[in-house]
Amino acid sequence: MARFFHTVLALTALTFAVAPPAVAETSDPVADATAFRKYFTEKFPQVKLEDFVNGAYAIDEAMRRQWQAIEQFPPYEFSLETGKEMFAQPFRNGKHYADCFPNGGVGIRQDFPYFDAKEGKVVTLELALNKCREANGEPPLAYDKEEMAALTAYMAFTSRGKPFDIKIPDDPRAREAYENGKRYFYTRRGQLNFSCASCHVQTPGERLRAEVLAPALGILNAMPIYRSEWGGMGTVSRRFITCNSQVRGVPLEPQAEEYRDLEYFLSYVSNGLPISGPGARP
Amino acid sequence: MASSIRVRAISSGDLTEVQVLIQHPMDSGFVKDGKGEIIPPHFIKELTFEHEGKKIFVADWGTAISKDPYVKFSFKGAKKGDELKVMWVDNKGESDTTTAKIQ
Amino acid sequence: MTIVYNGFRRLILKGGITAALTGFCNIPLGFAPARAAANDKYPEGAFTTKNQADAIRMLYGKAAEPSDKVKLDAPEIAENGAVVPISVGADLADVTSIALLVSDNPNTLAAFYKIPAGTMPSVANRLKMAKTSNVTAIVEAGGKLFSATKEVKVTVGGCGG
Amino acid sequence: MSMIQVGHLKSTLPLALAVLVGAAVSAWAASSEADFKAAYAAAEAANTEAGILRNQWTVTATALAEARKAAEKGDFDQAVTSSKEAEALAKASIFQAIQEKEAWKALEIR
Repeated sequence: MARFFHTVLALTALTFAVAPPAVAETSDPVADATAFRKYFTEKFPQVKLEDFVNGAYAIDEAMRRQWQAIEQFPPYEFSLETGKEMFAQPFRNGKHYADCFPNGGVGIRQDFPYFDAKEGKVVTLELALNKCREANGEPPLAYDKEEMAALTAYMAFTSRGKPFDIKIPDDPRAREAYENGKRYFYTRRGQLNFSCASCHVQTPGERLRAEVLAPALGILNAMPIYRSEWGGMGTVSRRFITCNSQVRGVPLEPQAEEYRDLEYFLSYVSNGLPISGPGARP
Repeated sequence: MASSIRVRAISSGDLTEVQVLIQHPMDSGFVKDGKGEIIPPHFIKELTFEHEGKKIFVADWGTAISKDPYVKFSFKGAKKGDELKVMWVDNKGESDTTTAKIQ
Repeated sequence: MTIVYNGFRRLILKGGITAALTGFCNIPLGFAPARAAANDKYPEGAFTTKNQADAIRMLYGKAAEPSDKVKLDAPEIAENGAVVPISVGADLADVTSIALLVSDNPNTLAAFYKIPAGTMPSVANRLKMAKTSNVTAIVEAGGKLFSATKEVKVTVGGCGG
Repeated sequence: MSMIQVGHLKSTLPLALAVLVGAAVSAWAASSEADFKAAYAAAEAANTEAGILRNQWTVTATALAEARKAAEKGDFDQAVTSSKEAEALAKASIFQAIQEKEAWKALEIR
């Protein structure tokens, strides 16, 4: 019966959430990114722009101290080392991950996701890694598991400090992917009727249970992350999936088009902020 | 196989600061897995540090040490280039040893 | 600030990998030095006791006195009970051991550190905390016991440490 | 349930509430296996539709599982109640998805 009551609550909340009809317009990604950055820098005037990549630790001093204690010898170090070994290990055909990427895969994290004109879709780093494996006759890795996290951890690590450089080519399909990602970010879902923005735009810095919510600006720069709550590493895919379940929404399949578009949007609006992954988070 | 032990030992003046991180599940025996079955305890009980054959720090650990445990301490009497031996043994009798150079 | 910090992290990782290269796996511990004193034995009983006073008695055979010479650094609110960074230091001479206890964990004793002469009376580690609880540090110095206690709030429990 | 009917939900909260009240009231009378099957099919259909909208709720799946479990035990009163609850939840998730087609813009940073 408790859930029955919740249903009524959820419906009531939905009714009150009815917004005045918004004017339909095509958005301007450059203006979006400027507004996004302005929103967060005005909300947290004491936080330096490049420090937003450290999530809640940029905002909460007590948490920052715990984090710094943990960063003295970060728990993602083992994963990072595994990732480095995996990256160097040749496939059975003798080729390497390095052969699939520009610059041998080193220092390129900031260029992902990108819009692939040939396929007409957004390609994330995780997707590119599995495409590379499949092109070389290897089975794909699970998107939400530790091996994928280890590989992306290593690739992020070699890119630390490089600013996100996401491009939206002059292609209506790329623009549409960006728009879809933006819509996904702001759309309320799950029984709790939360959007990504409910937590990471409207209430960052506040506590949800014990966790201090991270601002959306720079949130993907730290990926993948070691979460104490998981006792292990998680990819962008894993983070999106858990966010969905936490608001009691059924997650989409990893690397679903919606998730890739969301990553495209979120990365784009954090352009200029440095890659800081792998990160450690509660 | 890579060691389960990562050591950072940095000498500064007379003092050497030692930090280690060990890859170990540190299962307490109080946690259930996805199927609702208790994960049996599996944790490091003793961690020993030796410098020139002398024990300089011994940690006795129970079940409340975090997964992938970390410890930091400092000691006197070592210099750069000296070797530091680190060894652990857990409740199942498994163990690992490594030797690190003080930097 | 951040640039310096990133550089710092990059540096320390390199250190970790270098040290790792010298590692060996699963070499049995057959060579424990003969110097072993009575208190070198793993205090099995103290580690499996629920009650804090009992654990302290089993460990030392006496009780500890609160002292401001024991410096216990623990967060007021743990960001996650699974990993709570805690450190202890002491302004005391002749320190021979440091113990850490979490009063409301299933087993109260978390760690017992033996401090030989020449080793600083200071240690940092990461503990699991099942719920909000007092954390107590006990420093043994010159045969006497001194303690400090601090409450750590835990809202996301650390799996029943 | 068709998309057209869902369209009504968007503008009429009372209808959504009526579904819920119906769920509560139906538990008063003893239910048969046929009642369960009908209620369950309706709930599943609504949840499938939520799936097409890419907006299912985890709690709907939980209520559906509870309904199946109760039916297996022969407790059809409970099975019907859980099915109706699942249906109400699924409909609420459909309502949410349709609502958000425009409402999301209210949250946008500009």
